[in-house]
Amino acid sequence: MASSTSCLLSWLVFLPLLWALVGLCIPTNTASGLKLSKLSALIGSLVTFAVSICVYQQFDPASAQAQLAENHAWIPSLGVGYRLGIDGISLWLVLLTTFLTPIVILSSWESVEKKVKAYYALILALETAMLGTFLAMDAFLFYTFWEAMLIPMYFLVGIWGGKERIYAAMKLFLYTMAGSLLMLVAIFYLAYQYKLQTGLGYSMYLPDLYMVKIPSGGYLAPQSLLFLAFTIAFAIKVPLFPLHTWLPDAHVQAPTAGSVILAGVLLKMGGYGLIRFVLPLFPDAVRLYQTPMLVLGTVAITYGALIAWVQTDVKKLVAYSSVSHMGYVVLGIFALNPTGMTGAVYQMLCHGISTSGLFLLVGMIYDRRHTREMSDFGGISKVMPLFAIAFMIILLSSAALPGTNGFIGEFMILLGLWQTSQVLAAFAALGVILGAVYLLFMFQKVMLGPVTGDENKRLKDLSLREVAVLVPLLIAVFWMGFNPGFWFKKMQTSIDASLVPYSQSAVASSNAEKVGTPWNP
Amino acid sequence: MIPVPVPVILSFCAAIFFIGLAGVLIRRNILVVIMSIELMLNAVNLTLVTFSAALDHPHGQMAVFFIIVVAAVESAVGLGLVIALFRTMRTVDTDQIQLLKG
Amino acid sequence: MLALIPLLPLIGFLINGSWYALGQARGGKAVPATAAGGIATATIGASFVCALMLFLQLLGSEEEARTLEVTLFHWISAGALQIPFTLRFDQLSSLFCLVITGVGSLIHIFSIGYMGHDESPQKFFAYLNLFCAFMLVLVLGGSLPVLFLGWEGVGLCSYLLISYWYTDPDKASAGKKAFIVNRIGDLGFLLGMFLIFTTFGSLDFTALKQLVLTMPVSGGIMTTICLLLFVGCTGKSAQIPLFVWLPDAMAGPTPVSALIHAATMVTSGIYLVSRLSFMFALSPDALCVVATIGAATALFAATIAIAQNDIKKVLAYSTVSQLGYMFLACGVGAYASGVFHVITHAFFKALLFMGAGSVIHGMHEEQDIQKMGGLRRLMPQTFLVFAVGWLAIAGIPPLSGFVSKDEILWMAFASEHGSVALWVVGALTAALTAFYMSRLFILTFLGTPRFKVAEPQDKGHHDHGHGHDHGHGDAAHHGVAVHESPAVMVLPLAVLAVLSAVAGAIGIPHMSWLEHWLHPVLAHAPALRPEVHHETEWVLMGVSVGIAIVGIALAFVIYGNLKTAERFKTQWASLAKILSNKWYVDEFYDALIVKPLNALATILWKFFDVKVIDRIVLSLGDASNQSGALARSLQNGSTQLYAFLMLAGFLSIVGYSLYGIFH
Amino acid sequence: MEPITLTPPPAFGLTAQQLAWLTPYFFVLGGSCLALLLSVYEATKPSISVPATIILAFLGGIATTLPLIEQPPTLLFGGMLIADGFTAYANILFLISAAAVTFFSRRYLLNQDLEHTEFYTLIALSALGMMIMAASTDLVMIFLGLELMSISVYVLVGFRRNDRRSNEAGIKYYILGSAASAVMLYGAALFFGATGTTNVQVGAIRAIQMGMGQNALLIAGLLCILIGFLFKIASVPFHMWMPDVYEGAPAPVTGFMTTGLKAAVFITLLRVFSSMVSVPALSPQAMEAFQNVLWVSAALTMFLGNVAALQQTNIKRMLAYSSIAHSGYLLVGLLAGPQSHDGFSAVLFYVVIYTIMNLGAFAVVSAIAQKGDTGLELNDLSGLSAKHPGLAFLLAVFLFSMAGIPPTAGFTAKYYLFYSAIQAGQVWLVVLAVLCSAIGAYYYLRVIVQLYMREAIAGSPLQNWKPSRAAVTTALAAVILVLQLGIYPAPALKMLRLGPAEAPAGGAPAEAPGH
Repeated sequence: MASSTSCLLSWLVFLPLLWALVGLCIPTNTASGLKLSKLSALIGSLVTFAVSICVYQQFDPASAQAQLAENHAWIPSLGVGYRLGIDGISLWLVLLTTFLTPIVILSSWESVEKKVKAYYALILALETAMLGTFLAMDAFLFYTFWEAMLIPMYFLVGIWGGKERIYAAMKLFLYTMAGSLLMLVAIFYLAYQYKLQTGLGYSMYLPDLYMVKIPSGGYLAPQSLLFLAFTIAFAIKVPLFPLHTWLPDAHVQAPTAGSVILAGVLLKMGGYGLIRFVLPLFPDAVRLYQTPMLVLGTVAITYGALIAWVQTDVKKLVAYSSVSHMGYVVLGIFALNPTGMTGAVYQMLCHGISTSGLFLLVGMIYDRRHTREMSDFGGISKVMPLFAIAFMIILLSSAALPGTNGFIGEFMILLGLWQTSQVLAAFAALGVILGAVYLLFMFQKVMLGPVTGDENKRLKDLSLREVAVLVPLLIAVFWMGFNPGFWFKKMQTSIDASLVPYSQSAVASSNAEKVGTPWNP
Repeated sequence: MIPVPVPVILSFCAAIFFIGLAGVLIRRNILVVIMSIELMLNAVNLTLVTFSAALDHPHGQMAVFFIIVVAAVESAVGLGLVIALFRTMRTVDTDQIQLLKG
Repeated sequence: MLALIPLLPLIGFLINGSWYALGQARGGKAVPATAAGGIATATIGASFVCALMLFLQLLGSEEEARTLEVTLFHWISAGALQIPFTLRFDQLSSLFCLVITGVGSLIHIFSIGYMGHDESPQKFFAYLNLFCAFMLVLVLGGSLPVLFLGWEGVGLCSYLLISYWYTDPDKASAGKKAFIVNRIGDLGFLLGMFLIFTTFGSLDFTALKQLVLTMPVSGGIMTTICLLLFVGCTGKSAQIPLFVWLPDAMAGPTPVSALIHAATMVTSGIYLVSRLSFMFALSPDALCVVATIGAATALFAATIAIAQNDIKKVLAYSTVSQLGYMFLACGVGAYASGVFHVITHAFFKALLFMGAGSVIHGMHEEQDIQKMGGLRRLMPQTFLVFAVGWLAIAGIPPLSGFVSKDEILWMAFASEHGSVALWVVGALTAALTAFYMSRLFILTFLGTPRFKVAEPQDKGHHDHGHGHDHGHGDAAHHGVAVHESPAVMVLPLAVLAVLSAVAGAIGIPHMSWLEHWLHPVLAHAPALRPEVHHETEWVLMGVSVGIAIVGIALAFVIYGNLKTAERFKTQWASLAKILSNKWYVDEFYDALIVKPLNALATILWKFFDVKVIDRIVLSLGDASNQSGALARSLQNGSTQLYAFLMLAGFLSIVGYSLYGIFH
Repeated sequence: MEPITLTPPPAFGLTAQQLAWLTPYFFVLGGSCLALLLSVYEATKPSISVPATIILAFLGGIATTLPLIEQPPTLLFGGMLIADGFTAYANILFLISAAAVTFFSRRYLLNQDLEHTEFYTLIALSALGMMIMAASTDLVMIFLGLELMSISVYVLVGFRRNDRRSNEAGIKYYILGSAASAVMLYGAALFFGATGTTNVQVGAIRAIQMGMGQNALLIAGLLCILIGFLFKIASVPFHMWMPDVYEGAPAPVTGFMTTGLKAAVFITLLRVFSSMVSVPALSPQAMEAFQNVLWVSAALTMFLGNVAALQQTNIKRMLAYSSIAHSGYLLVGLLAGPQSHDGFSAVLFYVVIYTIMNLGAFAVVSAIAQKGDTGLELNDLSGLSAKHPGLAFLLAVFLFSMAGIPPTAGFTAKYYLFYSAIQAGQVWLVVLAVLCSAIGAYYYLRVIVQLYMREAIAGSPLQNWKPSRAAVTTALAAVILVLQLGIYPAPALKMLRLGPAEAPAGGAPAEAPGH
């Protein structure tokens, strides 16, 4: 690995945390102090965004290697290193994270009233954990960030959440943790195999682990078991049917900011993990389990969409829509071709934008009405026309209308999947219809029809702050919809690299190798 | 005098040990339970002495001295605890002592 | 300049849209429709001028050079998938462009009058402009994805405009229905696109044409491609089985119905089939399906139209029926005839719709033809132009409708893909068309008013009577102050009336300029069936005129006297009921698809998701808790129980180990 | 091969080096004696002098142990004690634990009207017992150390002598503990009978030489010894005493038990166990049987400890079950140790971390405990973060650490432990262990829910009170260590690394002549 002397990535990762710690020192017993602490958090997140832009500028799209890499010994006796690096896939997820955080902070400006200081500190700490997860090039470091992320998320849901917040927070924590612990066991196994096979000692460095060869063949061969351990952990995060039931609870109960981060970034870690770990580590098992995974993804799409359709709680609807949309990501990844994979990564970004937008919008009316039941609303378009415009655009993005970002992702995923399995692609494409169904039903119930109730009649349209929160997202919707090349060009090399084990020649050579030198346990 | 064979003595020791153990299990009076524990320890002592004699090695006998001392200390402490218990609970019946559970 | 064609309406959309948004941000004061409409009309008008100039340029150039192309930017580029945002202006798209911008401009003008009293005309005109922009992208797109962008975009605008008066839940639902049904079709489109890409590796029309001609592809694949795309067409162009949205779409303002649901958007299916005629031509099976569906839809919709009483509903079913004609044409390989009918239909149907709009406007939002009658005197100008449209669609020579329809009927009969059966269905439809259009015309304009005509001094009333969701009640109480529409509305009608009358000239059989013009871009016209003689054409033409006249005459017989009509209705009561309920197709779909799916979703959610999946997850927790409770119950506080368990552990460990070691 | 005997050092003629090794023992012994003397003068009006003396003695012990870490291993008292790096680390750990408990318990005792100077003396004596036990290679010495430690703790557990629960806990612990000691002692007697020595290492070597791999006497003896240990670490089914005793004992004593006591037993077990397995004293069948016993025991212990803890509402009792669960994890490490590359380093590291985080947690619990150890029901903790954010934060960190969430030391320790178990091929046991720790996370989080996510309940015993500064200081120090070891554990891991050559069995085989 080309180890650079720059520590830009470290700055990027730890800046929010440091900022959070500094922010905790601001006395907040006065109104101005309170405001200062909010402002400080906002500035902190904006500075982080600026740093991530610097990272973007220094990124070289031509190289598939981890860039801006940092490599320091950390726990040498266990082969653990402090290793950061960025490639074309994590670059965009990092930018998504740094992009969404200021928006999230701004969105909670007025809706969060208790323990303000701690709230913003937790959001910033969460940002650190998220960035760390995307940038870690070491399995231990990755896992550390991955699990550590749960702590701020747990508090965000548990303290600032809705009525059932404690149940939701617990479920979120335990569900995710249970899945990831199995992954931990698998990581151990891999690191140990590395040592056995190379005789070099332990290593948690990802490229080292990629070289480990694990016996495959059969649905319960070692490689398949490891695959399952990893995949279940990531599938829970995605969340892939049938491991999704934590999501509606967590989404509904979380405060707006929590839902946005959850949907916008956390779910992406599942997809990211699949690309970063599962694909390069277990090529044989991936091929073996390709069809089951594709089927699950397809089921997730239709299942999530159908259930979203009959929801009465807006937030729950959006939550189930996430299940549906993230099903596409799994399909794109397991289509195992560049088109699908590009689509999957793009879909992650798009979903990050559109679902965040939906949650923000739901949060905005929740702030006004303190209800999320669709039946409590009606004809909101009339009283909140600007809100209606924003809602419509985000909704279209979510429904994957051409010209918005969502279309590009779904189009490429389905096209990629079509090349792998036409039947499944046809089923998956049902999501295109169902997506429109549940979104339009929701839009009609909430926004259209006669204005019901006095409370609805008195609603105020978006404030300037709220417009400022939404406008970046709306711009992103169209920018990503019309100029996906801007995004593709930086991720292409990395995506191609991640699919190397699945190219035809690789299949042939790995078979040949297996025949030549059987792996001895 | 025909020496008693070692296995016989050992079996005897084991018997005493398990009688002590049984006492711990069965008796409801704490004082008797403490006596049963003493019995177990004495069975051990006897075992050690037997082995010591059989192997012609002084270590076992040396250990017995330690054990006697410790057993005495243990009994003393045990009796102290029983007195404290009796003061508050007015009973030494183990069946009555079930506040802590679950 | 080519880019300007869709860009200009887009600019209009942006201006009106931001005007609206900023206006709302500042409290949303009403603005005059003339200002907003003026901007919108100016942009679409300019777009028309651009299209016209380019068309003239095309006319002036060599036949090989009649394609203009501009790539605006690179849209999607990922590996093998390269989709530049290309606009291509050729013979086919030029015609559509002219129709869209031309008829569009007229409808914009009409809307200034029609929407004069709307709360936020900027919004309406912004949507209208946006629609035009998307529609132009649809017909100008140089590749399938770009076309699809327009395709979905017009669907969106259709949704927005149908549910424009969204405070009425029915209208909001109608929009939703349109969007969702269209989406079903789009699914087919999407899959067809995928299959094309995986088969040919390109989605660009020009490249595809080359590839299709050079690459041998199995007929099965080609048929699949064509049928998938045709599914998309059935959605967008309201064919069986996806036609159900179009009649509901009449919930939108009438100019919208004229523009989107008659003249332009609904014909995009025909555009698509014509554009890809080189593919359809290779798949006789697909063509057969297209023709059958087209013919069936034409007849089916016409039967429903007979029994409708809502003036717009009649026109809507008539549109569905006419679209069926166009597909019939395409299905028998006569793409040029299809396109020809698109054009003439755009004129006379827009005319009819706007005429109906004028009537509705004059009648203060009354749409039921049973409550009309005798408008001939009250709205003389509208009556006149409507009559032209009526005769055109009924197929009376020499009006345009006759020319294009007759062409289709002939091809349905004579083409190698055609048959007598198709011709019979087509002819039957023609008769029905003439019948129900005459019925509509008679009930609306002739006879005596079947409503209370308000006193002239009641005139002040109409100023506030144009609100969209009121007016019905007013009419009943005060009577209706029927008035002729203002010039801004009548003028476009007059233009369209002229066009409806003369447009047939471009496609006169055997010397059709249109066919010649379109020849390079469409698949070759089909050969005639060997048994068909050329003289038959004249015979058939006579038959079709006769049919039209019979239809009209029958309508006059029945509806000229309302008592006859009543008697007729009671005689055929059950049929009338079925027809007026549209063959219960909506109910059928609702019972067969929507309800079960909804029930399934509810079961999936309330039972499967909550009681099964989540239950399993939670039961893991419960199991832990139960084990904990068990462990806890063991911990009963008895010292001697503890000791006993220890003994048990002791014995089992020692026993197991010694046994394990020594046996 | 000539029979191996240990070369005894000159009787009572201790070399300077041996004296140096004994200094910490003298410090603790001297400190406790001095404290006893002082308490005679202060029987009516206790002052700070007794705890100060004891703490100074502990600190002196630590200070004199530190330079010994790098010293070569030495045998003491005819090989009955072994002084090596392992001993030094163990002693430091015990002394730190004892010192910390002493430090934060004074305020607790004052609050509870329990200020009796014997408390400190007993802590010191118990610590002395641990130090002896951890250094022993001889079963008799182990027994002595164990009894010294246990008897002191019996008294400490029943220290609230006017409280029925405390009394009950004391007597239960006493009866069961004594019985277990007797079993262990019986095992020692059998071991002696089989090998002719009570020294573990010598016995192991004799076992090899005489080919006693299948000797029933030896195996039965070892099993009895093992069971004695399993009782002390509260492994299923010998765990029943622990929840009751932990609940009944005064909070700092519980803290002391779960840290010092448990660490001492584990370290001793490690020494005994590794000396038996580092040389193949037993036949493969016997080894397998032992492993199976440990496997099942570890699995049951992890599972039962965690699930039973789910049901608890008293934080002390909950931590007791948690302690059982952690014993299960440690057994996994113990089982894996012999086959793992890192040997028992992971177990040792885990013990250290476990001690630190529990010290911190019990410091907080002692600070929270109201008169009669009330206020420790979960509901009483509701909304603690609002009134005492610092205290709540400290407790939360310890709980996260016990649950094994990064970036706390609890995660690192668990990571290392399970990692080494994987190396030993115990994949399924590790899978079980991680699933159990997922279950376990629930009850730790439940406490955090009370601390942060619920409003304070009116009428809770925790109304107006201030946490003691000593406890907070202790907890703060522990938090710093927990985070430091969680984020940068490399130095500690390096320090506590036991290479195959430094197995905790000590250098005995190497010391023995003939090798």
